[in-house]
Amino acid sequence: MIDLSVHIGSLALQNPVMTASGTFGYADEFKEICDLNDIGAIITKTVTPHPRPGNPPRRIVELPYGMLNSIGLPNVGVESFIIEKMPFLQTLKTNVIINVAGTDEEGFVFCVQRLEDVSGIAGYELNFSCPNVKGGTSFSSDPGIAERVTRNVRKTTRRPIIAKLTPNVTSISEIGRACENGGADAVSAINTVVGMAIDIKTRRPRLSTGTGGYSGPAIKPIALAKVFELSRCLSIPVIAIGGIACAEDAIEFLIAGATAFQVGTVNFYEPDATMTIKKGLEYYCQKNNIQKIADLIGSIQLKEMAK
Amino acid sequence: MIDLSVHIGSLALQNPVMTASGTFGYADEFKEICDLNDIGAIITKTVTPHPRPGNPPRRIVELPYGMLNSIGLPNVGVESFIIEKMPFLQTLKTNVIINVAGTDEEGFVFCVQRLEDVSGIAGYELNFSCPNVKGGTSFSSDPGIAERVTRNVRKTTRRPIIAKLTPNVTSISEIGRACENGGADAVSAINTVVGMAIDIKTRRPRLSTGTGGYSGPAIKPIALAKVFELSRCLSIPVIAIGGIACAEDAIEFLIAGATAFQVGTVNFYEPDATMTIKKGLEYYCQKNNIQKIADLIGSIQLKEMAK
Amino acid sequence: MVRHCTIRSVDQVARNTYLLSFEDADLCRVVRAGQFLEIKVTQCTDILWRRPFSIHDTHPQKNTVDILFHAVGPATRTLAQLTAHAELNILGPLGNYFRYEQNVREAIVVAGGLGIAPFMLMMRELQERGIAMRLFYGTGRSDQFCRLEEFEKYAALHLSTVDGSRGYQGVVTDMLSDYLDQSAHHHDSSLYVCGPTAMLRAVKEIANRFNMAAQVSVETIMACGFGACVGCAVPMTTPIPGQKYFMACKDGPVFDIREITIDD
Amino acid sequence: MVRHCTIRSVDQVARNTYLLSFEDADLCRVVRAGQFLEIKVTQCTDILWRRPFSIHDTHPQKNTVDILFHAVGPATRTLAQLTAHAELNILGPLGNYFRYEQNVREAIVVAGGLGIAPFMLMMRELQERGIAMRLFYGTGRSDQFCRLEEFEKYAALHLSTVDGSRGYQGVVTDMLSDYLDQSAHHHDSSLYVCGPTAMLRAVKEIANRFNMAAQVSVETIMACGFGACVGCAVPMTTPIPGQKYFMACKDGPVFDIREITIDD
Ligand SMILES: Cc1cc2nc3c(=O)[nH]c(=O)nc-3n(C[C@H](O)[C@H](O)[C@H](O)COP(=O)(O)OP(=O)(O)OC[C@H]3O[C@@H](n4cnc5c(N)ncnc54)[C@H](O)[C@@H]3O)c2cc1C
Ligand SMILES: Cc1cc2nc3c(=O)[nH]c(=O)nc-3n(C[C@H](O)[C@H](O)[C@H](O)COP(=O)(O)OP(=O)(O)OC[C@H]3O[C@@H](n4cnc5c(N)ncnc54)[C@H](O)[C@@H]3O)c2cc1C
Ligand SMILES: Cc1cc2nc3c(=O)[nH]c(=O)nc-3n(C[C@H](O)[C@H](O)[C@H](O)COP(=O)(O)O)c2cc1C
Ligand SMILES: Cc1cc2nc3c(=O)[nH]c(=O)nc-3n(C[C@H](O)[C@H](O)[C@H](O)COP(=O)(O)O)c2cc1C
Ligand code: FES
Ligand code: FES
Repeated sequence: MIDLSVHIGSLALQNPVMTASGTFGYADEFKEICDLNDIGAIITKTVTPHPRPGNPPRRIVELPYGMLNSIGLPNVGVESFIIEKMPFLQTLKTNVIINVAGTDEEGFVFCVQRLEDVSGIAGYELNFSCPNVKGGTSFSSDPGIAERVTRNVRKTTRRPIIAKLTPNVTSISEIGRACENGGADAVSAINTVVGMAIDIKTRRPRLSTGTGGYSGPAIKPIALAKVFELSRCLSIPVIAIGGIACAEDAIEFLIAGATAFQVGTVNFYEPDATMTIKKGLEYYCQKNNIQKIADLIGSIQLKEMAK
Repeated sequence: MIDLSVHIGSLALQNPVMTASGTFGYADEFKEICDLNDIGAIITKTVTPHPRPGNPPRRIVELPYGMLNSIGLPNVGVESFIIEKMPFLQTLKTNVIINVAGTDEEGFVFCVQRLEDVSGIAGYELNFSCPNVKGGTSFSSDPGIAERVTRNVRKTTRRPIIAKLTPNVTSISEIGRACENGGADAVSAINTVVGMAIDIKTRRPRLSTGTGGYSGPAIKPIALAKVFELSRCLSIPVIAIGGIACAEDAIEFLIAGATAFQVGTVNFYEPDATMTIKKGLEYYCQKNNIQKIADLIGSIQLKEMAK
Repeated sequence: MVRHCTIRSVDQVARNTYLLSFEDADLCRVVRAGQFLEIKVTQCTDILWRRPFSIHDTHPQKNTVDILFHAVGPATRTLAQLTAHAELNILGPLGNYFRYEQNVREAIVVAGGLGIAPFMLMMRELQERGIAMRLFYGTGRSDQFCRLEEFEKYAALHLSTVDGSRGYQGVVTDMLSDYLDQSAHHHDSSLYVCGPTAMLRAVKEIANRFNMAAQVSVETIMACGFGACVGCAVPMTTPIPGQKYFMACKDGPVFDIREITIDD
Repeated sequence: MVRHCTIRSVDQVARNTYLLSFEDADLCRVVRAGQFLEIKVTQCTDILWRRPFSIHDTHPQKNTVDILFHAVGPATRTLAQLTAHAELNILGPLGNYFRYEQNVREAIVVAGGLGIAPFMLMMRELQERGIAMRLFYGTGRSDQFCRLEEFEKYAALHLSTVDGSRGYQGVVTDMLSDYLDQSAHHHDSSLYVCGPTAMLRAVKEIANRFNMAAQVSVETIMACGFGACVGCAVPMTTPIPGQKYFMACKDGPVFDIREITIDD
C-alpha cells in the first residue's frame, strides 16, 4: 500500500488531492459522481459576510485549452451558508476547508469569527485574489494588507489558515512571505490569471465584466513557475492550483515543491477528475517504487540548471 | 480596395502585421515562404552590445497550445549584426525595426547609438522584458528604470522607439506610462509569460534554465487583457503581441485598442502565417464593409460592461 | 452519472441537422422530457467543455436514446461525423423537466429551429396523459424542418418559414399570435416553448397578452451542466435579497416564462 | 516551401514502425540524403509544432517520397493512422546533407533503431558514386528491423539486437568496435551515423580511437526546423568567441562528429 498522506501544518490529509474553491460547488453537486470521502480536502466556494448575487451573464467563456470566468462570488452569505450548506458538509469524513473573502479587511475576520463555533471545519482558505470583485486584488497585490488580514484572522482562530494568492503580481513570493509573517499555515497558488476575449462580430467583450479570470490547462506552466518560486522562498507548505487535469500534472507540482494540490476547472468537464487523479498518483508511485508520496515533494533535480 | 494602413507615431505601415522579435530570425529565413515586402514591419531578433552564445540546451519545450523558451538572446552583437545581417534587411522595402537590449541601462543606448548611422532602419524596439537573461526583467518591472532608459534612448535618436513590455508585473500600465513619459512613440505588449515544465521521469526542469517564457495561443487571453488595459491608459499607440495565430485573433486585439500587432510563435509551425493573417484581415474588412482597418482600432463596445 | 455509451446511428434528418442514437438501457427509462445530457465530444482539448443536448426521444424497447442537433461549430461538427460503434462519454440526465398541469386541455408547443429537439419525448409524455397537442414550428426555410411525419402523429402542425417556402410566411410567433387571436380556448391551453432568444421574447409577450401559462426551455452557455460552475445565470424577473439569478442547469433548463428575464 | 501533399500509402513495416509514401514530383527530385521535412500532423492545437522526419527514400518514377517513423507519441501515432488520399502539410526540404569524399573506398553506415531512416536514400546516392557499403544496424529485438531485404541490395549487413534474438547480441557500437578491431582498412573508410544519444557517444569514441571521419545526423528537439527559433542548439566542441552552439536544423542535422559535443 502506498502512503499518499501529506501534512499541511497540523492538518493531516489522507492524500494530496483537494478541490479548488468555486469549481466544486458545496460538494453535494458531486456526491453521485465522486466518492467525496476519498478526496484529501474539499474547499468550498467562497463565502462572504453578506449574500452576493454575482455578476450578470455572460459569466463564462470557453477557450481552447482553458476558460474565462467572471462569476463574481455569488453566495448566500456566511449566515445562510451555515444553515444551508454546512449540514451536508458535516456529514463528510474528509477535511472540509471553508474559503472566505471580504470586500474589506474586516470581512475576512467577520466570516471566520462567525464560523468558529461551527463544527466540521478543518480550516480556512483566505481568498486574497479573486480578480472579479471590485478591489478584490488589492488584498493580494499589497503585502502589507495581506499580512495584516492574515494576522487578524490568525488572532481569531486556531484552525489552519491557507492564504490563496493571485499570480497577477510582480512578485508572488513577496506576498507569500507577508502571509507567512502574518501567521498563515500554508499558501495556495494560483488563483486565475487576468484574461479577456472579444466577440469580433458584436465587438463586445465576451464576459459581461470585460476581463475575467483565466483557468484550466493553459495556465499550468504559469502556475508551476509560481509554485516553484514560492516553495523555494517560504518555509510554510505551498498548495498548488492551476490547470491540473491529470495525475501527471499534479506530480509536476509535487516535484516542484507543492505539498498538496487543488483540482479546478477540470471538474466541470471531467467531474470524476479527483478520483482519476488520486488513482493516477497511486499508479505512478507503484510504477516508480515510491512508498510515500511525501518523498516526491520538492524532489526536483536542479544540479544542471543553467541560470 | 481596403485600406490596411496604420500609423505608429511617424511610422507609416502599409498594414498592421508585424513580426515578433525572436520568432522571425533576421527575415532571410522566411524569404522563400513569405513575400517579405507584404509585411507591415519586420522586427529582428534582439541584438545586444556584445555577442551572446545563448543558453545551453534544452532551450524549447512544446506544450499543448503553447511553448516555453529559454533561448537566452543569442546574437552576434551589434557590430557583427550591422555587417552580417543588415545588408539583406536593407534590400527590403518594408519597415525594418531593430529590437535591442542591454544587460545594463547603458547597453540600450550603446546599441541604438551604433545603429544610428546605419540606413534601412525604420525604428527601434527596446526589449525591456526578456525573462531569460539575468536581471532581464528589472528594466520592465521598475518604472523608474524603464523611464530613464527610454529617455536616454530618446536623446540618442529621432527614429521611432517602441518599448516592449513584460506581462509579469502587477501593473503593466504603470510601466507603460513610464515609457510614455520617457518619450516612447509606442509600447508593444506582451513579451512571454514566465512559465515552467518538469519532466516527471527525470524530475528535472524541461528547460535548462528551470523557468522560461511561455508563448503561443495559450497566452492570447492574457495578452488581450494587457493590451486593453494599456490602450485605455496610454495616449501613445499600443502594439499587440501574444498568441496571435489567425486574422480573427488579430482583430480581437485591434478592437481592444491595438494599432498594430506582432505575429510570434505561429511563425514556427505555420511559417506563412503573416501572409495568411494579412489576407484574413482583408477578407474580414470586405465582409463587414470596413473601408479602413484603422476604423477598427479601439472600436470595442463597452456600454454594457458590468464592472 | 458519467456514462460510456455506444453510438447506434447518426443520420442526417434535415439541412445540417442530425439524429444521433446511442445505447443506454438505464438512461432511456429514467429521463423526462426537458432534461439534457452533457457530452464530451473529443479528447482534443481545443474543445474543452462538454456540450449540452436535450433528450430528443427514447426507445425503451431498443434501449436507445436520441439527440437531435445542428452542426454549428467544432463540437457539433465532430459529432456529426461519428458513426455506429463509436463511444460517447455522457453525463446525465441533468436539469428539471416539463410539468403538466392536470386541468390543461391542450398543449401548444412552440419551437423555433432546433428548439424542436426536446419535444418528441414530450409529446409521448403528453399523449400518455391524454392531452391534446398543437405544434407551432418555425424555421428559416422548408428544408430545415425535422421529422414532421413523426410529429404529425402526435400534434396538429402549424408550420412557418421565414422565406415562405412552406407554411406561413414569417416568424413562428406571428403565426402563433394570429392563431390565438382567432381561437377561443386560451385559458385551458398551456404553452411549451424552446427556441432562439428573439422568439422567447416574443412568446413572453404573447403569453402575457393572452394570459397563458408558458414553460420555456432556455439554452444558456454552460461549463458544467450540474451546478458546479455557477456560470449559467438566468436573471430572475423578481430578484430576492442577495439573489438575482437562477442557474439554468439546476433550476432549469425549464422555467415558467414569467419568472425569467430574457436577455441575449 | 509549404507543400500540400497527398498520401499514397502508410504501411507498417516493423514493430511500431511505419513507412509513409506521399506524392511530390518536385521534392522527390531535389532532396539529398540527410535532409528532413517538417510535417504538420493535425490541426488540433494539442500538438502545436510540426514534427521533423528524415527523408527515407524517393521514387522519381512514381513522384513519391517516403518517410519511415516510429509511433512514439501523439503526432507519430496520428500519422500512423492516416491512410491514402489524406493530405499532409509539409515544409522542406530542410537542413544539410551527407557529404561523400572522393577518396573514400567504403562507407560504414551505423544505425541505431529508427536511426536507419535517412540511409535508404543515402545508399542509392552512394551506389551511384560506386562506393562500397557496410551497414551496422542495431535494434532492441529482431522484430524491430526495417526493410532488411532492401538494405541488403546495397550493403553488407551486420545486425545486432540487445536481446540477441537476431545477429550479434549487444549494442551496435560494440559490434562495430569488434569489427574494426579485426579489420584493416579504417583509413579509407568513413562512418555515417544516426541513432540515439548513447550510441552517438560511443561512435564518437570509436571514431576517435580508430581515427576515422564520421558524419552524424542529430535529432534535437525542433520548434521550426528552418533557423527561426534558435531552439535546436548543439554544443560546439570548440566554441568561438560569442558562439558556443550550432543550430541543428540549419548547420545540421548532419555534422562532423568531431565538431559537436554529444549531450542528452
Ligand atoms: C440545456 C441545453 C440544451 C441544448 N440542446 C440542444 C439540442 O438538443 N440540439 C442542439 O443542436 N443544440 C442544443 N443546445 C445547444 C448546443 O449545446 C450548442 O449548439 C453546442 O454547444 C455548440 O457547440 P459547438 O462546439 O458545435 O459550437 P460552438 O462554436 O461552441 O458554438 C456555436 C454557437 O452555439 C452557441 N453555444 C455554444 N455553446 C452553447 C451552449 N452550451 N448553450 C447554448 N448555446 C451554445 C455559441 O454561442 C455559438 O453561437 C442546447 C444547449 C443547452 C444549454
Ligand atoms: C532532423 C530530425 C529527423 C528525424 N527523423 C525521424 C525519422 O525519420 N523517423 C522518426 O521516427 N523520427 C524522426 N525524428 C524524431 C521525430 O521527430 C520524433 O519522433 C517526433 O517528433 C515525435 O513526435 P510525437 O508527437 O509522436 O512524440 P512526442 O511525444 O513529441 O515525443 C516522443 C519522444 O520523441 C522525442 N522527440 C519529440 N520531438 C522530437 C524532435 N523534434 N526531435 C527529436 N526527438 C523528439 C521526445 O523527447 C520524446 O522522447 C527526427 C527528428 C529530427 C530532429
Ligand atoms: C468558474 C470558476 C469559479 C471560481 N470561483 C472561485 C471562488 O469562489 N473562490 C476562489 O478562491 N477561487 C475561485 N476560482 C479559482 C479556482 O479555485 C482556481 O484557483 C483557478 O481556477 C485555477 O485552477 P484551475 O486552472 O485548476 O481551474 C474559480 C475558478 C473558476 C474557473
Ligand atoms: C523562441 C522565442 C524567442 C524569442 N526571442 C525574443 C527576442 O529575442 N526578443 C524579444 O523581444 N522577444 C522575444 N520573444 C518574444 C516574442 O517576440 C513575443 O513577445 C512572445 O513570444 C509572445 O508572442 P507569441 O505568443 O505570438 O509568440 C521570443 C519568443 C520565442 C517563442
Ligand atoms: S452550467 Fe455550471 S452551474 Fe450551470
Ligand atoms: S529548430 Fe528552430 S532554429 Fe532550429
